[in-house]
Amino acid sequence: MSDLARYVIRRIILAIPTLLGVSVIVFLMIHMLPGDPAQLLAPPEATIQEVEMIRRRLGLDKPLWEQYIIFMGNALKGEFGKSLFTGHTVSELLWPAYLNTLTLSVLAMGFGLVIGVLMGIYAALRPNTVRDQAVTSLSLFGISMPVFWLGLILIEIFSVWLRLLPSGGSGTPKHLILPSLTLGLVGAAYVGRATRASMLEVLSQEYVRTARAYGLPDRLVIYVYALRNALIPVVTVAGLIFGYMMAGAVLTETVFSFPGLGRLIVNAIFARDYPIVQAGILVVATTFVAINTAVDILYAFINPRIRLG
Amino acid sequence: MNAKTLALAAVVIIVVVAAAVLFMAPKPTPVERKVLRVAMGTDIVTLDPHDVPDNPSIYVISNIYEGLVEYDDKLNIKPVLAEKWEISPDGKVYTFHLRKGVKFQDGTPFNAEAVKANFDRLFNNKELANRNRLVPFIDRVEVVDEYTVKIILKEPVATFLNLLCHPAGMMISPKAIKEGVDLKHHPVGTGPYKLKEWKPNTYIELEPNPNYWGGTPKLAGIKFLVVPEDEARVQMVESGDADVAIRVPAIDVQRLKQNPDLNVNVTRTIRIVYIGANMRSPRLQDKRVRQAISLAIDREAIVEKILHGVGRPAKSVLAEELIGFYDTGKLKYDPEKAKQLIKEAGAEGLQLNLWTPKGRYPGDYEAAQAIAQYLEAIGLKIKLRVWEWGSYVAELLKKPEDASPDRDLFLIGWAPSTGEYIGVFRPLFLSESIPKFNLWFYSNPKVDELIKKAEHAPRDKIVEYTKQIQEILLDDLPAIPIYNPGDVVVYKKGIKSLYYIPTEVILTKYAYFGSGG
Amino acid sequence: MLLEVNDLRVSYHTDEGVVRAVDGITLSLDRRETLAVVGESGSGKSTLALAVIGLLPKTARVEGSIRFLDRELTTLREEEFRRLRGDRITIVFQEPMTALNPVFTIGRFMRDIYLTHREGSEEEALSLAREWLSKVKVPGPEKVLNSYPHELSGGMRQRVLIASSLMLEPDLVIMDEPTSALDVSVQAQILRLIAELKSQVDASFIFITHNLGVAAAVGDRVAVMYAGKVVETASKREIFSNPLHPYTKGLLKAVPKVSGGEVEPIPGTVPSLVNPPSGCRFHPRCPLADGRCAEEEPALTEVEPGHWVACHRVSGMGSGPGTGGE
Amino acid sequence: MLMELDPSTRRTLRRALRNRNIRVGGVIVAAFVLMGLLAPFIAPYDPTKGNLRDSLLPPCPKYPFGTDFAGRDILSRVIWGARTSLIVSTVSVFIAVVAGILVGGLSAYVGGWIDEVVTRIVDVMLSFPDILLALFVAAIVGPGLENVIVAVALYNFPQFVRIMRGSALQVKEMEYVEAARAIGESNASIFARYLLPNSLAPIVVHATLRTAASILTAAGLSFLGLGVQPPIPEWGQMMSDARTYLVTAPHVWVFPGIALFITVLGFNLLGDGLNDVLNPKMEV
Repeated sequence: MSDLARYVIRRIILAIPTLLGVSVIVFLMIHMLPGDPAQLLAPPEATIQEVEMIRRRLGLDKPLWEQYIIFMGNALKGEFGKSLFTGHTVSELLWPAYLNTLTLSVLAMGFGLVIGVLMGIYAALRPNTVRDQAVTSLSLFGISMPVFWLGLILIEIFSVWLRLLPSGGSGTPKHLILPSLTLGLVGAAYVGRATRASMLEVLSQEYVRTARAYGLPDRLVIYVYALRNALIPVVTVAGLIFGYMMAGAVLTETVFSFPGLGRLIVNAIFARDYPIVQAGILVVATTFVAINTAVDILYAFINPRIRLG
Repeated sequence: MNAKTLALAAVVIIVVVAAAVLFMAPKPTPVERKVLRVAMGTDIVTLDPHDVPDNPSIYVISNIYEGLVEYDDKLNIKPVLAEKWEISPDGKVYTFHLRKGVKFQDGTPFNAEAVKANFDRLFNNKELANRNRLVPFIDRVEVVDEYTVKIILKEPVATFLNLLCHPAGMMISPKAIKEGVDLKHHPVGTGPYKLKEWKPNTYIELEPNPNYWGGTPKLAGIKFLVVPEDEARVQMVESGDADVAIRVPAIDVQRLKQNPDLNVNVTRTIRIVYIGANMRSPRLQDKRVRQAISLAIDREAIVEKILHGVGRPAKSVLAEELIGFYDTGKLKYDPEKAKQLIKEAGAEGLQLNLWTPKGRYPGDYEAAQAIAQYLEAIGLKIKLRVWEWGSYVAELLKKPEDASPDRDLFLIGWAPSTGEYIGVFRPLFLSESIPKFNLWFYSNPKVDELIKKAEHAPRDKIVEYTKQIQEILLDDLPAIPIYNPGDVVVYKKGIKSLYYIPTEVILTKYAYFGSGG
Repeated sequence: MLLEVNDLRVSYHTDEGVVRAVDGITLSLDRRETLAVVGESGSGKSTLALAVIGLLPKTARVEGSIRFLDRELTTLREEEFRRLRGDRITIVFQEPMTALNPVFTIGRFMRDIYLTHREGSEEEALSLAREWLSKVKVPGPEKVLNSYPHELSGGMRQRVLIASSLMLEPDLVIMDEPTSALDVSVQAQILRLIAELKSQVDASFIFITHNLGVAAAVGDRVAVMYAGKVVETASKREIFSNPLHPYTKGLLKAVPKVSGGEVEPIPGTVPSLVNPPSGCRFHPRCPLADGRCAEEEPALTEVEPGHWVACHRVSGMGSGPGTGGE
Repeated sequence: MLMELDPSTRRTLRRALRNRNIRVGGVIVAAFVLMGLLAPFIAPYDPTKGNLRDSLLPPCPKYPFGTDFAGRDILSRVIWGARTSLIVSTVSVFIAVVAGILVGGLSAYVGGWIDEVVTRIVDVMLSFPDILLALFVAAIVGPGLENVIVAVALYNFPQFVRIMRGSALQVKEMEYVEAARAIGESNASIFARYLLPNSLAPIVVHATLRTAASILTAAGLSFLGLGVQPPIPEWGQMMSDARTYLVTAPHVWVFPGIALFITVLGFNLLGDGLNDVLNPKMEV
């Protein structure tokens, strides 16, 4: 297991330069946004001197590298300053929204994984039959479906016609159903495709034939021997999708007016609320990198060959 | 079965029956003190009444803070912290007799010194967004005795009491001011409710102020829920997840009216949505072009089709409810005349930019697109641009020399939160207000003079001046009034004394659940 | 007879047409006998192996009969067939590098085989596995049980697979080119191992190879296949001393000799199985072919006791025309 | 025409024409392209001019898809929307492909620290989930057609760098490339004659699939208000506008959604099919 431990540590260290790069890009890009935040913040009758004062207070007068170091130093402590407009600390706004998006994504991912993997196996066991084509078409529909349109359709069905579920908002578990269903269906489509492809690939492998040749029962061959291998690429896809969900939730969150991170970022972009945009993007990108790292580590657990590599 | 068992059984039965009877017996039902849940569209910005830039903050603040005087739902002035007042014959000195026995929520007594401390805060603190509402008019504030205070104006202002109804006139605990409490997050007023919790972007919850001078508040609390999606707010009231929904889409009015459990209140506002015309744009120099634009727009159709009847076509730069309103009859729909004016001005095929925010005012973005169609119909070429509100404001507030050369026409709304005409004329049309809210860079000495006269005119002479001002403005048309949006509030039947003030403020502090609900 | 294959035909429908991978094969195998099946790739020998162990793709069409332990395998229910596989019939494939599941340890694999076919505990499974790993001369069986396939060399993996095939003492072991994917030095070791094991176990073997030399090393009898058909079958000695079919002779010339003589490859390529040549399928490559060979298909005839050949030019005589023998 | 092609190309073409995904996807994509190109001729009305008095009409003979809030014909806007999507997706993918080929190819070919730096930057760019990157760029450069193209191109770019770099690295080591270099063929010529053609198949497949994703992303940006500006007809924006009329006028969002869905489906089918035909072994 020391192989594994070494691998885990190396993989985590490898993520650090990427994260630094991400933080630099986030930091720099924010300074390319149009509109001067100091000017925006000042009351209409403020004089130039007063605007300058505000600029100083926000540290916008310091050289860029110094601002970056301050920014990173604070970010590592989990401090992202204050929202320019409401005066709340960014953490106060960020973490609840992050938690919401995380809850949404985890639910959607769980849903997507279960449905997707089952669909993928179902199709792969009888390739090129009607049921395979049905699953393949369904998943192609899923990945071609604009997620916001799907959301609108689900609202039309479940909120407008059936009056079963709220069309938006948050607070109760009921509010999570439609958004996570929307995201999850798209996720299921990707997972289903990946599972099918990978399962087909694995089922054609020698070792599956070997397992059959030794008379191992189908249950064991398919759900243990093949699936464990087939899940390796699925884990990558799932990791990517999870990252996509964290960020892509912005569309779903907009449709369902769900107070998640994506919406927080978009609203902050509209309002030119620098600290929130910075922190939000940084957090999403960090999560994305973290998920990818976690996926690689998970890999090592599923696939012993990786540990050496 | 022996006697002992029998006795035991009897006891058990009696106890059970008695308990059941006790449970089922009708209990006297006290008037229910519930929490009023209000679904609103955006989170509040601040709880500091002197610094508030937005209406949602005022919804909340008006439960916590009170002013000397206050508007009722018809824009009449009524006494609150001042019991009565006298105005000197020259109109410059206002003497207020304060209500006795009022305490701030931190226990500080409310008195004349407290009033002075609040005005001092406005005078001394230049960063406060709302100081301009009052400070330019006031010369000084004098404490006469513990419960009497004098406000001396620089010049008479006919609508000074209206100005005091603005949140800028609300009273903050002098102790909190002195101690430098973070008033943005920790309000200390005299109102019936006080802050319990503000969870950003989620809710603001208020609890009753047990020491309120007007008696114990009738609600167990007020919870303002932040629900940005229009449809979601409606749905929450329909499903019982909220009691009140603010800014309900007009398109839902017909449907909601059929719901027997709901009250649908279509209210009037004092907001006018204008198409601003940059007076310094080379393309808009000719007055006839601006007049043609005004004549090209079918305001009735916009109100009917885009506002779905919730609102009225604008008749002037002022809303009809405001003191000083005068209908010049100039805002008509006459596309033929418009075409003719364009021809006369030699402006056929003139390319103009039209800017609009989206979602800031009811129907803004939709109306801008409709207006673009109307203008193209009289032979202009329109390039539409939708802005995010933050950069829109930043761009519009730029000095004329820094302003984008593309600024021609832009949609902007204005509601004087003071609820009177000065709040329109002074910021929007006075030459001095360039480069602030005079977004059209309009400068007319005659208008400047008339505005100042109107400000200081005795109350019965006001319209004389405002009529002239409106005649000129509707001829020059730096800002082309389009519509006066209404507002829709939906609430559960049984809620009483929920007021809507035309300054676009929902007043919840008097509300209670009646027997019906 | 342990195994009797009678007029077996296996075909597939593909976009290009019907592929007749095995086209009428008849052979039989006694207990403790080893049959070496020789042929170039594409001759249908692997299809034959898969047909016997019942692992043909679902798209394959099977005609004829395969009798094993008095059961007809071609119509056997899949579940019953599965119970035979790994227990009574086992197979060792060509590619040891990919034949083992990369995510499970050797111990897990061998344990699963045991527990599938026998009532018993995990300990019993592992101890049997350990025992067999020693028998196939795997150094450190305990460590190997806990290893993943990628931690073992190709030769080691093939030993593991051989151990797995023999562990439950099957009646029939099919070896489908078990050495051709290995290094030459390892090949020899494995061949030696197989020869050794043959004497230790009570099983029959079908040994499939493209190399007549290898066939000679292990087989009691040899069957030569060409384009889906058996063209010659005889005892090992007979094949080498008296090869009759021109193809068999060609194969013999193609065997690299230890003495280092000239290796002569057979000219031409294996024909398409969709559109096989008319008459004798070997005639386009046959140095002796005449007009009849292109028209009439020769039947497999017993020219000597136990020596069968399908060639017009051999025509029932004791020795073929122009044969020099070896 | 077929006769003039070399046999392997002809075989690939024949396989492609037999592939059902390619046939269905191809028809959809062709219809979409034609709709975009011919919009001025087939749209019954001007998509940007409506009669306010006719606003929010449900589908009727005069307006088969109904009208929107400004009284504009939704059918005409859906047809013109194809043109907007066509421009945004093809231009942005084209930019990304060209830039990706140049940067990825050169990076692999030159190698050394330049390759190292390029790889790092691409890694970092790929650590932004794509919609976030597009959103971010759109927020910086502001909304508008050109800016959406830039945003979408930028998020596609690193992917093509990676593909091109990968296949260029493979080809670079091949004998015939070494041979070409040995006989003094110029770098540019090696690049054009060997590296490019060998990387073409995965790039074509990926470009088709990215076109589908780009159409979706561009529509998503417009849905958020960061995309194409009105009154230019755009499907995502039409749906965003329709949210107010979710209950009362579903036709406003249903039709652009169908158009968007079918178009994306078409590109995905085509991409899948091309993948089957051109890279039989590539995992997607």
